[in-house]
Amino acid sequence: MVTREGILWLALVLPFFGSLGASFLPVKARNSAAMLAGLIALAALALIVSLYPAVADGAVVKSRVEWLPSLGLNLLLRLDGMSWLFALMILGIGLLVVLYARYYMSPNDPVPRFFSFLLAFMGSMLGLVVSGNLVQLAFFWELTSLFSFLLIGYWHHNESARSSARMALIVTAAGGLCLLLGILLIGKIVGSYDLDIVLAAAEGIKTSRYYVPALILILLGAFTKSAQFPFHFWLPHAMAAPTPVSAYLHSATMVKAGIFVLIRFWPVLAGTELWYLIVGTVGLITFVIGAWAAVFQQDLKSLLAYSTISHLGIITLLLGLGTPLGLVAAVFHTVNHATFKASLFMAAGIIDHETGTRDLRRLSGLFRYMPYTGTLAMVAAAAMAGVPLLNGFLSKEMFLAEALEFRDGSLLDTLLPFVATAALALSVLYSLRFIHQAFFGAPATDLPKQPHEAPFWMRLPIEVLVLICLVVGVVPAYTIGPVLDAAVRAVLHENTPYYSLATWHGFTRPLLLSLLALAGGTVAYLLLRTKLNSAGGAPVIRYFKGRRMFETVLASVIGASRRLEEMVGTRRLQSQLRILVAIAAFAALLPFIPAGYAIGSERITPVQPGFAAIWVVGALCAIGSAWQAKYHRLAALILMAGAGLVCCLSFVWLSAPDLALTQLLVETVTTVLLLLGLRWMPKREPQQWRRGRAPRSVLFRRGTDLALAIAAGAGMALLSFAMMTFPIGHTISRYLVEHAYAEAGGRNVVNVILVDFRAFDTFGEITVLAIVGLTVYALLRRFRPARESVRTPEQQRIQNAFDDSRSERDRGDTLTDYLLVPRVVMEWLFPAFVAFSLYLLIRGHDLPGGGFAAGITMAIALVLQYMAAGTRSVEERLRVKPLSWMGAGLLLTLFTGLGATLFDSPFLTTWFRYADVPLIGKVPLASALLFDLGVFLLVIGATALVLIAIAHQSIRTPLRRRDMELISRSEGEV
Amino acid sequence: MIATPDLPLWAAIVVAVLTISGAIVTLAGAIGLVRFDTFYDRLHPPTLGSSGGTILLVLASIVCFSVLRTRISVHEILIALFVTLTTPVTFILLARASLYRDRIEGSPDAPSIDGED
Amino acid sequence: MEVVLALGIGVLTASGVWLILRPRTFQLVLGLSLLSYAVNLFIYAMGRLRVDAPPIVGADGTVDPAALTDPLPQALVLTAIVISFAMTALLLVVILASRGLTGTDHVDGDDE
Amino acid sequence: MMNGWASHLIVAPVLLPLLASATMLLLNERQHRTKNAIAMVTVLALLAVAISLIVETIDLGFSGGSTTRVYLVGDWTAPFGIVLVADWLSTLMLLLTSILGVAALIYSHARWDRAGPRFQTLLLLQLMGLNGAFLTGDLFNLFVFFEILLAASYGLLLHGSGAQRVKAGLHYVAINVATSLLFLIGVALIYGVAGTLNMADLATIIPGTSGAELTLLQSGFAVLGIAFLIKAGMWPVGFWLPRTYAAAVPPSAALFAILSKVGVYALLRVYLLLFGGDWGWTGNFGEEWLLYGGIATIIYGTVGILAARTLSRVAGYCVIISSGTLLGAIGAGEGAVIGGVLFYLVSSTLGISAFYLLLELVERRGSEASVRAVVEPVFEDEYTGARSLAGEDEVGVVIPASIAILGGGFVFCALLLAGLPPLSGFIAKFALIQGLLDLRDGIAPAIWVLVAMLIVSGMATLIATTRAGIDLIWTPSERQPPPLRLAEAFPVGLLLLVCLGLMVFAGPVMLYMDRAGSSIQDRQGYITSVLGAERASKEERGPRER
Amino acid sequence: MRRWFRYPLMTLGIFLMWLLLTQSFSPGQILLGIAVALIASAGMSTLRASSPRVRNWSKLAQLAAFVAVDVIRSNVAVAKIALSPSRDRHSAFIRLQLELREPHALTLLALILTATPGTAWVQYSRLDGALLIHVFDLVDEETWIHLIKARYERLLLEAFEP
Amino acid sequence: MSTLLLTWAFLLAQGLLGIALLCAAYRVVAGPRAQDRVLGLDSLYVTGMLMLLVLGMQSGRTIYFEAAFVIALTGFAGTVALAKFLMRGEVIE
Ligand code: NA
Ligand code: NA
Repeated sequence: MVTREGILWLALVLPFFGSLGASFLPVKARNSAAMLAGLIALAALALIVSLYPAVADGAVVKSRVEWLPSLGLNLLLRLDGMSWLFALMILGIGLLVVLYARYYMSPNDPVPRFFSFLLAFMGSMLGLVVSGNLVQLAFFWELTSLFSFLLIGYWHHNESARSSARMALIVTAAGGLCLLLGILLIGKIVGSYDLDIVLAAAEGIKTSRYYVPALILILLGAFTKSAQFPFHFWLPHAMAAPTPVSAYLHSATMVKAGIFVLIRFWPVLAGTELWYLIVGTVGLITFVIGAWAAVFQQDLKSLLAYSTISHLGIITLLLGLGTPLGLVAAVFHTVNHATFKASLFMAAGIIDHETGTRDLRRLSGLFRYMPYTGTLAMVAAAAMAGVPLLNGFLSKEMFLAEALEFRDGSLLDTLLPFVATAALALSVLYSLRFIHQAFFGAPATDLPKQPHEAPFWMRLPIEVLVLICLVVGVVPAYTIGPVLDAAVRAVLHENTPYYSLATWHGFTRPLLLSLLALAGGTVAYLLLRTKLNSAGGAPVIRYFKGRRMFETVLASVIGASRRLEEMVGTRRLQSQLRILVAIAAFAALLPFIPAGYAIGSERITPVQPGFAAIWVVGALCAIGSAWQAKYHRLAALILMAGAGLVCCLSFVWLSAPDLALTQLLVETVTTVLLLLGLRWMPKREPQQWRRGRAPRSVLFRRGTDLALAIAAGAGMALLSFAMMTFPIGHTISRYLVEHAYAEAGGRNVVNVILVDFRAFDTFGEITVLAIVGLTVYALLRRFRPARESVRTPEQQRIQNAFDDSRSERDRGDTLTDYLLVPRVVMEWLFPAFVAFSLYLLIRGHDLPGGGFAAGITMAIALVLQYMAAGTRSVEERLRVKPLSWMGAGLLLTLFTGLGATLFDSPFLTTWFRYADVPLIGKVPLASALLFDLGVFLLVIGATALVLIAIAHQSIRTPLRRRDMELISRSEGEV
Repeated sequence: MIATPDLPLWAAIVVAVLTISGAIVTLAGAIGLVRFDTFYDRLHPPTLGSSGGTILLVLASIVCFSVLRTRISVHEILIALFVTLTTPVTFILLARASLYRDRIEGSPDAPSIDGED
Repeated sequence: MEVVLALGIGVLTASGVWLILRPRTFQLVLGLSLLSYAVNLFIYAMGRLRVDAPPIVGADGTVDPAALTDPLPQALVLTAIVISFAMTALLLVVILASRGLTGTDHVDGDDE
Repeated sequence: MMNGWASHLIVAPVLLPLLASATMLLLNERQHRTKNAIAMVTVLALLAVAISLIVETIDLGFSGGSTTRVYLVGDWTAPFGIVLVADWLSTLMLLLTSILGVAALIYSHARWDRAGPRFQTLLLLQLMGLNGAFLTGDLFNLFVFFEILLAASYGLLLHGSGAQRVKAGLHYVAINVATSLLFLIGVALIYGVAGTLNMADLATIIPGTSGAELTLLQSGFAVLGIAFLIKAGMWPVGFWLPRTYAAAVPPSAALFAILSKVGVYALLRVYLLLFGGDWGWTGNFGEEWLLYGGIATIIYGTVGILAARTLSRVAGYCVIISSGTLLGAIGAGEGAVIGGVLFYLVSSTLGISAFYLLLELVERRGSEASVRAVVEPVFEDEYTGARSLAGEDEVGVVIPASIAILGGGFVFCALLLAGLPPLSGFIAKFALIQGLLDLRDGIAPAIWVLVAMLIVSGMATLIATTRAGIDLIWTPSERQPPPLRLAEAFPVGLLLLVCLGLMVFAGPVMLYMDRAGSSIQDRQGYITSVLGAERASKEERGPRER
Repeated sequence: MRRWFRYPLMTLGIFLMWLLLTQSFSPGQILLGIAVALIASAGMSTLRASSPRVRNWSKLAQLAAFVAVDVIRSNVAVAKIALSPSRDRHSAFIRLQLELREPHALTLLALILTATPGTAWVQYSRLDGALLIHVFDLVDEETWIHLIKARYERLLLEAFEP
Repeated sequence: MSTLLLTWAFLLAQGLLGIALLCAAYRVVAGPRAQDRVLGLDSLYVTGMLMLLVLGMQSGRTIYFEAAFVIALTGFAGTVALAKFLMRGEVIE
């Protein structure tokens, strides 16, 4: 036993499965794709139709699946009379469109994709109308935007299809986001997104302070989708889509989604002054503009598109009136419009298909070639024009009756009947023009194709729709009556007004206006028909070029963004660093603004003369370095080394021997490193300003930078000074000091922290070193020196030239002589370095030192050899394999740390014992030493890798001849 | 504040004299470094610090710690040894480099390459 | 001593900041190096300044935490020294590569 | 405390990649296959570890116990040693990281790992840094892991070399080195006042601070916060981000998607742990700055994305928008939003990652190829052992419908990033906005602006992606579409599939996010778990003098 | 195995250095010192450094004594000049021809000349043994040349070369 | 007495060495040529090392020795590199 809920679910998911299935069909599988789509649509239609009894009596089919309960978002399917009516249109017309498309689309088109999109779109529309949760509604809403985008852009090889699709997507998706926001506001007001709960809270919503924003946001959503002024412009351009798509999207589905939302929210949003004002006015303007523009179109589909806009305006206007009867009329006209507009689009498609053109000026006398199609189009157009005995007439009558109703005497109210009649006359005019221009008159001679009657299966959908127009128009009460009633009741419930669905109500004022419109339209056509053919566009309206405006707006938004981006952003590193420093300084300052700057009570240590002296030196060096860095790089480097030395001395002074040791070693390596780099830097000449001095902008920039630098310096000084004047309160160091020897077996607490308490930091730190080594290695593999740096340095060229010029000398003798003494000394020193580095390694746990200092020391020893003996010479003798050393070091630390896990202790738990060795006595054995050994290996590897990788650039030979030539040419220049 | 070690007076006098004279020698070198006019002249005074100054201070340190810890403390010798080994290397390389640079620029301070001036 | 150290930190920071705001790559490297000196001293200073109290436990293992300077900032500085050394090396190589590929030593890879 | 190997699972996300990379360092460049295998096994193992950790979290969490699992590295108790903490949030981030890792690694096999040496090693080390940063409970250790992940990201960014990359790399390195200095200053100030680095310990000590010391502490946190914000790419300190990410090779960029989130993560963690909650003095410290900064960042991202001329820049500004959204929401929220924030974080990270992988495939059709090109070797010894890119292009499975697949993937990415259905971006944005609107009774003007910017930025994303996507995918091209390899399509599909999963299982996922959100605000629970963690060995350690 | 014992002098030196560094003569440190010294000298042998062959240690001792005296003397002399206000002093380069060729001996000579205040080793050419030194306070060039050749070079020649 | 003597002696020595450092720093800052600066730097290193020796005596601790030793052993590496750079335009060939 299948439940109603189950049927509803099945109907909803079927199109999506069909879509998925179609997307996997082969490109040429035209028939199977169409068959699949048709069957899916038919099945879903049958399922929905089968649910009619459930909704006919005003009941609601609801099914709920928990999805995101914490946010009130559940999948809630809700089928009432209104949704059923829309579902019927969606699936019914969908089925007909599938049938039509099977014959319309060219055999060369990859139609499975087309049908896949179409089914997905159908499913999304269906999901939208059966949503019982507002967020879910917004979800499906955006899906319809998406799939309509794909459908409109289906012929994407065509530029206009692409841009139209994009325009439609942007407009409708933006509207969708507004709708979502509006819905969220509704949710905030009501506390739920459940449609039933929301509908029950009408009063609360209208009196809420969020009513206005919610209303405006929701209307934005509806208006964009339903192509209401001023968002109507996307619709005519969407005609770039294949005609079946137009027939579907612009009759029964896409554009009706906005109408559906207006109807859905009608009970809770309508009835206020604001609603009437906005919705009514917008509807009226759309109605008139659409009709006016439709008259002047030369393209069949454009004419239909503008007429769609116009009719959507009628429906919106009716809803805007806020009366129950207006709603009834709106719903009725929605259905009627769907039927006649779908059939007209299909007819237009047949004309296009058969003649190869849609230009009304070229078309003529087609009736003799395609009488069936002509007849069908005539009936449909008559329905559109509101000719009696057709469905369009009925809803138009209702509309006019509502328009004549007195409401508040406002301008809108007073003008409405006249404007409506005039606009309806226009719709008569364009309907007439459509038929007369295309089917009557002399047979056209210059058509691209010889027209024939369309095949039966292509005409069939139109026949069905036209039949509906006719039947509804003749016997409305027996056909559309109950369905309309169920739909309207689902919205209005007990407020449902009395209305009569009859063809004849007697000679009423609406009928009079109706006839006036018919007559006026006909007369106007007779008078203007030739002039219309030469019209270049709709007068007045033509200047409102929606698309161009859209594109202009978009382009200017983008242009403005580009200018703005340059204004609020920067790509310059200096500016970025300036901002960074300023912001950081400001952030650090912020807490002091309310609190003020205060220092603590701790007694200040008296100054020692030596310390003061070294800091005078330090300051001199630092400032000198800053001063010299641009033009005297070497000087700046030397000065920086001086500042570094002062830091080291300070560390010694301030009871941090480990720091001093490490910093000294690092200092040395850094100096060598930067010197290695200097070789590849360009020569700098002091900048010559035109008038002998820097321009004002430069001076200003320097002034700002100077101020920033001083501010940052002062800030750091003040912060550190304040901190040093506070007594130490709670600190974990106390524990570390107390437990360093007792539990970790080391007397040098700093080293114990590094290899035990916080060994994980050290572990990470050496990983950084390894990564940097790797990165440097990788980057330098692809090193490409600058042109002027490729050749050997000037000094070497001169010295080589000197050697070459003396017969007794060989090239390189100058160098050999130069390095004679250093080379010997460095050979002598090498074992001393080795011993000292082992010393640092072994004693680190108890006294200053450790794996890092030891590793750097070894690396310095290595680099000294490179300096004294040259790269090739060293590498002939030593096996320098930094990558392997690094890997081994990392693995050693890792396995040392992992060793603990064997004893069920966490990673890096250290192990420490004294072992009694005969003769020697107690020997300390600590896993920390092993860990430090790993660090040692890694540091040698990484440091050596970096230094050597740079050094290697000097001895590499360029790969290509071009580079070789470049070098020899520049050698020759000297 | 640093707690100055407590030495017997004789040792204190020896240490004080050695320390101060070491410092004076070093300072003399530094003053020379500032005072003299050409690079080659300035090359010499710093060696006061690396020879005399270092030796005197190392001796002071040896005396100081040997007395303080009542056992011979001579590891400071290593400092003197390595300073003597390493600083000349810099001077030698630097002097030659300076010679090269002066010759390229035709400075009158530098002698010609082969001595046939 | 505190004042001297604070002033020293300040001068190093100011020089470093001035340099990192300059347009040439070498200035940038030097600036960051000077800044890292300043930051290292700053971290040290956060453990308060102590003269002649190295964090080394006596040979007999007796401990008086109050008599020793705070060892933790020193350990942090050691880690920071290593990392900033690594980063200086990396930055230098990037600068060399940039110099080679763009032909200039301007930090933006283009001269004005 | 320690019970068997399972207890070491927490540290595995850090150790596994290191083990693999150290081993790979010992292999030479000809052993490409072995290295591929090691890397692949490692990322899969990481994924497995992350999954088992998150399953454990869920098990513990829904059985009512504390999910905060603490690992005492080196077996030192909490404030004294370094702790790793696995809880709702960190396990989530681990999983996210490992998913990105798998995707990036597979993708790189198609060609990118051969654009320069040692790509996989760097990738694994990047994962190690990320995992460590997510796990650690120690402020300075966080710095160390930040450095690891940064160092690796430098390597990954510069992978393949080339002027564009090196120029961007120069800025990236310089700014991050400066940022690291700020990090150090902040941590140092905090330590100077609080005397501890353990985050849980800090949370217990900070409330007792007052007076001038408090001001110093706040100053430290402000500087630290700026460091995090720079990493997160907040305006006006995030200008480096789009250009940097655009310059990286796709698998690197895909991994970078989570880098900016590390800053957000750190902010969330530190901020909520130390400043969240209801105690007077810090209640609003910096909150509004975060909100305004977030809004400014979204605006900048929106402007940038509209201005962007290339897809990679579009993606870069997506990152900016995503960061701004997160920062703004954190700044606006009092905790109720955090669930949504986390959902958005996960969803946008996956989306951006997929987008970066995809855009290269898409742009390969277009003209922008030069940007991503790899520098040719200059020196003779360039390719000792390494393999060149040339001539290997035709290997791999050629999928005929490549354009359709690209198009589909592209559409999904665009929708994901714009916050439109059907993927998780919609839910994420919905959850965020709903959280923001529900915060207080009224809606403050700044919140209105934030919400409006969320919508506008989504729109701008849509405009930018459709413009580029239509140009690149729909516009007919003379050139034959290059073959799409399985190794390239699969990771994109994987990431999008995860997003789809987030959408379909939004309920349980959001439940997880909410629990994660409330857990990071449960300061007391965190403090109790971390400071109460017991050592493995009860016995006294140390030198036994026998 | 050879490479561990190739430089006995150096090994001994390193061993002494180790003991000085550790300031301990415990059996453990002595063993460790031996091990380190062997490792260090093995490291040196990988450099394939040439080993100096000293023929006559007494000459070296004599040289050391001379140098010690000269260092003290020249320290005083240079310090005086540095501190005295007068600028009455003549510095100059001196060229001389060395017969010494042994690299280690040359290095020793260079170190002695440079470490002693007042003289500096500037340029040396292996090809012809021409040496350029700079003298701080040159009174008589011949005296200097004689001093270097007779006091230092002769002793070094006797110590190193057969 | 001896403590007082030593205190003043060490402070005096510190002061003298401090002036020496300033002199060396003057050379580093003022140049005029690069070789002068290198010379000044070398002098800074040596004088700084001597300062550490004084500091060591002043404190009676031997742990300052290592720092001084490191300067003695490795301090020249930087200046050697600088000197070689001046001569050859390249540190490692
Ligand atoms: Na020759
Ligand atoms: Na000399």
